[in-house]
Amino acid sequence: MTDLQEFRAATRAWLEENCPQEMRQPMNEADVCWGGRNWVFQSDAQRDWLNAMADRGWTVPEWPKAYGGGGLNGDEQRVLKEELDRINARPPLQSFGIWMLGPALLEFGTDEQKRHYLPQVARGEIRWCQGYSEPGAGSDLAGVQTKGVDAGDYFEVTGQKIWTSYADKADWIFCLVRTEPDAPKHKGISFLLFDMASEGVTTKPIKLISGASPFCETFFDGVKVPKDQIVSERGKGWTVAKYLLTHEREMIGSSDAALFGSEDLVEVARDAIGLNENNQLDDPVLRGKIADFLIDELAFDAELARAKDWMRAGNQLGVESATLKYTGTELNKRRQELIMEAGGLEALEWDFANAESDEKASLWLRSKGNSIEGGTSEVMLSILSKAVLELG
Amino acid sequence: MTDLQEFRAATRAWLEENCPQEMRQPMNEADVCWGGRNWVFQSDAQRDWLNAMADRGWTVPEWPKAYGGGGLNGDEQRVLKEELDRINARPPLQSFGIWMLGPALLEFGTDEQKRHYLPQVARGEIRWCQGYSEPGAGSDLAGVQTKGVDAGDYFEVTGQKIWTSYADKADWIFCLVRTEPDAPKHKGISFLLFDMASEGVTTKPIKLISGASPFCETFFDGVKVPKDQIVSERGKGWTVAKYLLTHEREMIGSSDAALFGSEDLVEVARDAIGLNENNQLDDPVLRGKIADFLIDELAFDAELARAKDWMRAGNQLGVESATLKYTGTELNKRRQELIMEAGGLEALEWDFANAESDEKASLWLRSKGNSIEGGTSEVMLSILSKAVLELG
Amino acid sequence: MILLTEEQQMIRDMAAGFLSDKASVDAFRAQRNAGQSGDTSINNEMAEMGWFGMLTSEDAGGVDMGAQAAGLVAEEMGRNLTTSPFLSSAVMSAAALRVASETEWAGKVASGEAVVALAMDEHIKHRPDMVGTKAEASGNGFVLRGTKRFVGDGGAADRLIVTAMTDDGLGLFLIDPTTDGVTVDPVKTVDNRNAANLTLDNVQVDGSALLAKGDIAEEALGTALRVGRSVGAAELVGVSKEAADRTVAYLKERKQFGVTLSQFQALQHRAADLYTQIQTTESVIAAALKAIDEGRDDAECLSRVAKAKASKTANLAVREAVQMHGGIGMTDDLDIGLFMKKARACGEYLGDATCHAEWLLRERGV
Amino acid sequence: MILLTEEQQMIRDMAAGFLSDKASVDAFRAQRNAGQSGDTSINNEMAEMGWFGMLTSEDAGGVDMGAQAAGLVAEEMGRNLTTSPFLSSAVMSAAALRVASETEWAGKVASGEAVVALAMDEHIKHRPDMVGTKAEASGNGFVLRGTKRFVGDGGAADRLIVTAMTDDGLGLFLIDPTTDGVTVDPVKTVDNRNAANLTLDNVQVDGSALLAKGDIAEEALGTALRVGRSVGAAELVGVSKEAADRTVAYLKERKQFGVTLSQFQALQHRAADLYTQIQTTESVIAAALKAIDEGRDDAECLSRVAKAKASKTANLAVREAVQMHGGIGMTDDLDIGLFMKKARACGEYLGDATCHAEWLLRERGV
Repeated sequence: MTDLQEFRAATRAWLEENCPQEMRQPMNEADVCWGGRNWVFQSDAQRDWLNAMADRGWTVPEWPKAYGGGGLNGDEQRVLKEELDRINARPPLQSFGIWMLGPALLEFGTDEQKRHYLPQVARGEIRWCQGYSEPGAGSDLAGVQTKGVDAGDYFEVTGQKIWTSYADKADWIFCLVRTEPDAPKHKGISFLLFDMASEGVTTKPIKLISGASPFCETFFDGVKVPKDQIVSERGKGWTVAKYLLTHEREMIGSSDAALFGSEDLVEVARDAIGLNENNQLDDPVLRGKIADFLIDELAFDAELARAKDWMRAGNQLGVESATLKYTGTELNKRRQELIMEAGGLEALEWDFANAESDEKASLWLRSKGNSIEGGTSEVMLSILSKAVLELG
Repeated sequence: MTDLQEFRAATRAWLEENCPQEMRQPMNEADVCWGGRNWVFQSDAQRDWLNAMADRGWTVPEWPKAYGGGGLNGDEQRVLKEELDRINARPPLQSFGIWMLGPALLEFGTDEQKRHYLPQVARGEIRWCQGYSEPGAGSDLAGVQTKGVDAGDYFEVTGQKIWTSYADKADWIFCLVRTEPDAPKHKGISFLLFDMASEGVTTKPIKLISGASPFCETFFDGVKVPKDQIVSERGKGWTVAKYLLTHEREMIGSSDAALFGSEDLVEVARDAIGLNENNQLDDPVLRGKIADFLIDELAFDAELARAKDWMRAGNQLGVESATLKYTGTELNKRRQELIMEAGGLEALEWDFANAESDEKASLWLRSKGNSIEGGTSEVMLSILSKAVLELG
Repeated sequence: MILLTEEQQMIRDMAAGFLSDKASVDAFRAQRNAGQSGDTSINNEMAEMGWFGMLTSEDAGGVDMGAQAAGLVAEEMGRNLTTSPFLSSAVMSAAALRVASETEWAGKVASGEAVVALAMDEHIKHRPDMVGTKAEASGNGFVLRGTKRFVGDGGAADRLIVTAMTDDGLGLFLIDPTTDGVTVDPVKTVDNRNAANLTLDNVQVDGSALLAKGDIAEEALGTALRVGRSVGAAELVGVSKEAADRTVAYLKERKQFGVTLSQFQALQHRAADLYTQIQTTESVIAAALKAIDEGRDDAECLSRVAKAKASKTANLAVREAVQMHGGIGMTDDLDIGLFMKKARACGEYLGDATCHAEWLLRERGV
Repeated sequence: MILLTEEQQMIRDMAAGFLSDKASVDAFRAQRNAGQSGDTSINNEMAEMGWFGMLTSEDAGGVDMGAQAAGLVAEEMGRNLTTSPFLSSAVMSAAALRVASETEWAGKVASGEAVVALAMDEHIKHRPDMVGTKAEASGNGFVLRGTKRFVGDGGAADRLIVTAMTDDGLGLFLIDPTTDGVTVDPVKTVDNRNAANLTLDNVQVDGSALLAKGDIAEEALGTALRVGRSVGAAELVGVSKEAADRTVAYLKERKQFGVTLSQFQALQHRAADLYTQIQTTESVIAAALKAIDEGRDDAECLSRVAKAKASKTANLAVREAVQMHGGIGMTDDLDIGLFMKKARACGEYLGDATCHAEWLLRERGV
């Protein structure tokens, strides 16, 4: 038996013993474990599963053991993933700490920072949010206005962020702040970490057209941030931010992320519209539109799989992540439009004040944000046109 | 009986007597009478019909009688049109002289020029072509490089034009020439008229991807053009040209021009693909695409009709002509793509060297030029975005 | 490029002025936030201006101004997201009542005294020709059984016109919603319209409830739908125009990377393309409304093309509007999302592009 | 983002080098201008490189390198508009012969000695399952009657594999085109390929002409089509990539209004969108070819999605290419129009997007 085969056998046995049956079922958005200081576990099983996985470092299997990770190599990561998939195990923890802050700290943090912050992320003890966008800046992320005034040992941070995902639920924030007001636009930004419970921080959820409020406005009024909570150097925050943006798109691109939608259009249409005497959808023209969509959707499935193979082989997606982001989100918008079409008059029954996130109309409206958040489709096309096609 | 009713009765009687039966049938491209010095009438009927109509000034019913026109007012023009349509009368004459040079001379010409040139146009004695585009200039029509050197009584014209429609068949040309080399780009151009039989003029047909050669390259090598053959003033040619460009789009927009295509997609598809047992096109997905096209096509038919009503009421289309040009040509490209799709493998049988202009593949390939010639779709969108939406 | 008579211009101006004052997008939002659907308090004012009698003969108390006039009002309603029983009651029901030679309720509709809703949808998609509701002769009247879906202004209606199959073919019944066995179940909708689902559980009605049957019923329903589609299309193009106008204004004002969005050619071209779509849509709606007023045969086809095209264009308009507004377009605080919801609901109601495209194909025998 | 093995990289480089040298777009144009369809003079060289035996077992004289390798060659053929019996003979017919355990002609195909064409289309659209050609048992053989359309390389074929219905279901027959009653009617096509229509007028053949019947015939035809679609899709994506590359290069070089076209954001975004479509297309083609080589069940579905997507993308690519080239793109002098013609023909051959979308829907039971 090779090492890998042994690893697989051991993993399988351990999972059999430690993954609660309740955690082996499909989950929807409401079942996600985000962790954090104020997290209320939805069940004992959810808590036990997180603790068991965190103890092995398997909430972040690819991170070094020293920082709370599993220290697994590429093959082992793949095997773990396969074994988890085999029993339909739910992810024990999801967080912006794992997806974003972690990779940034691993790349740019001091050893001290890594030892301090990463294990808390890995165990789900601290929930993080991301303070990038600002009102009026839109796609121009480097147009940071939030200022951090040098006050000796600390910066005094004043300003406003927008589109901060779950800021109202997060414990800490990683945040772009202009600390060098006289430097050129891209060179005056620092990447700061601070506690959302600090004095001077307030958040206000933003109501979306779908009725949900996943984002906040976040206000800073003289928030004191000690200088050792800077990642990389003063004025180098844009480098960290750019690294994270690519990483964010890679993450979006290589996961079956919610952005790409998962509802089965064919099932929805069959249920809503029914079949005619020839066993065809009883709306021939809509049927044709669905067929055309299916071609594009199945082709994109192959592209997502290719991206995963590519990354599994140790490559970076780089700018190709823009292709995935653009294609996947535009497809999901089309899917949701078609689902609404198939849902007809019934799908129009919806109560904004009491909208459920899995209703057709909610999913349709929420999908419109896919091609805006995380970089608009227009920004993706501009990136590709410049970086790949070298136009401009 | 009102004057108009009297006019209608007289017109109807006159047409009954003077419009040959052969000239009361649908025509295709090959049946067009273009006139000109070298014109060979396809039939006695074609010649008689032209002469009869020209004698009454009805080849150009809206022009003043003094210049060979019919001098009809708006109501009379409409009645004449209705009576011609009623008997399916073919246009007695089509020409760039009628569509383009005439309107330009009426607006900008001297009385002498009008008296000299317009009657020849009205009678189909001189066939005109248009010398605007130059190699390398593309959509930038004001980038005229052809130069007219002042040589006392005349200009010596040297340069090259491209996309000159039927230059190889035309007798005279109206031509943009840079006569003031030191003036700013738009102020150095003159609008010259000259004989294509002049020494130094050569033409070379351009073979298109469809196999047809409706356009030429046209070369001028020291062509002598007397100074009284200038329309408007020296350096004011761009004003004339702009007037004509709007007029050209209006003409395109308000006629059932070839650019918009006339093949009945539904008929073509029925013939090619056939019906299934439910009397539906036997390719459900293609059927849906055709349906979607029909909506847009029938809506555009209404728009064309509206434009005609608008002009008949004495209004100018102005910048709205760009809407018609853009919408109509893009629709025709879609129509021809669908016709090729319906035609399947059979439509692929086509011989470039011996292509007939009414074959499916020829029409399909030719349609690709619709959204390029007379101003590209991109130029139309830019015009609308600037002139109507005031973006930019 | 729209040729309006002086009278038409006046109607449009009056509608624009009144609605932006009394039934604006702000009013719509306030109603939604208060959990209300539609505002009937201004019905009397609308009626006074003659809006509710535009499709009703003067003999029956209407002003008989025709579909083109109604289209002008509807377009302004679309621009303002006005929720009113105008389309369901004063356009569609009034048109049906006129064909059926009913004058009492037609008069009440015209005067603003009553709302009459047309209940013709039973399926998930708009298929008014598939009527599962049955009306069985019983005594000197009928017993009705069936369900209806998404009845426009069903929640506020004083009477319902219900389609049901009788032994002699299609029947139209005028039913008091308080009759035993009638359940009106108001539903919240994505565009906060005053819709209701309807259950008819052995509803006993008098013979006089039968408005029309057979050919006349078909004609009444057909007329109501034809006018409804065309006027509904005008409402939709109003939604499209307002969404496009707001977006173009936003492009001129919003800066990114140091310049206004209006400098970006990719956005310019998309905005211009949308403009051309709206132009075409306006054209076919005008043609449909005119054909109706002139009683021409091609009104049926034109009204379907108009509704289909208006649905397509509105869909494009609101998608472009939200995307070009970017993040702020996703927030409920901005109005643009309300236009998206309205466009979706109006696009579906009375048949989407797919529905009418199918009709066109069948008509052409393919 | 394509993961190629070293061997695959070598095949691609070799194909690119050889074809741009010996079978380039210039060569294609020269053949067309000379009234010829395809160039068989380089078949031997292609065979020597193993290209014609990629789908044939080593026992039968092939090199058995699989569909992925064939896809690499086909993509370069697409880039160069190479007209060759590769797809029809060495991919599709070879795949069918292999399932039918025929080795003699398989070997001749692999060695470049013979061209074997697959005659399976009878209808205007690609419907290989609708076989009207009949093979009636007669003596120790069969009599065939029917017509076939658009037989790829039919004009140059030494043998034809013909689908015909026997009393025992589908049959595949290997027929000498010089047999009495066989008429091969070469046709000029929009992409100047070597196609022919075929008439079988009471063609008497030996029993040995029957390559396969019933399930095996179905499997042989199914395999040929599956591989043909996937490799054909690779050819199409080659067409798309070359058209896109030439267009992007043109945008960088061509000036309008004083700047290069590449400065215009509207064109940048369209070019980038096309790029993403090509990326997605490449992905699904790679997946289909891999599934075939691994003998997986999803190869059927993937090969259809690959062909459909490749047809759609190529259509977009050449439309954008011609439009962005402007006037010069409309001239026969420029090559870009040749790509448009190729994309049309290859998009239709072996089924367009519509054809395979229909299959997908039926497979999903809707």
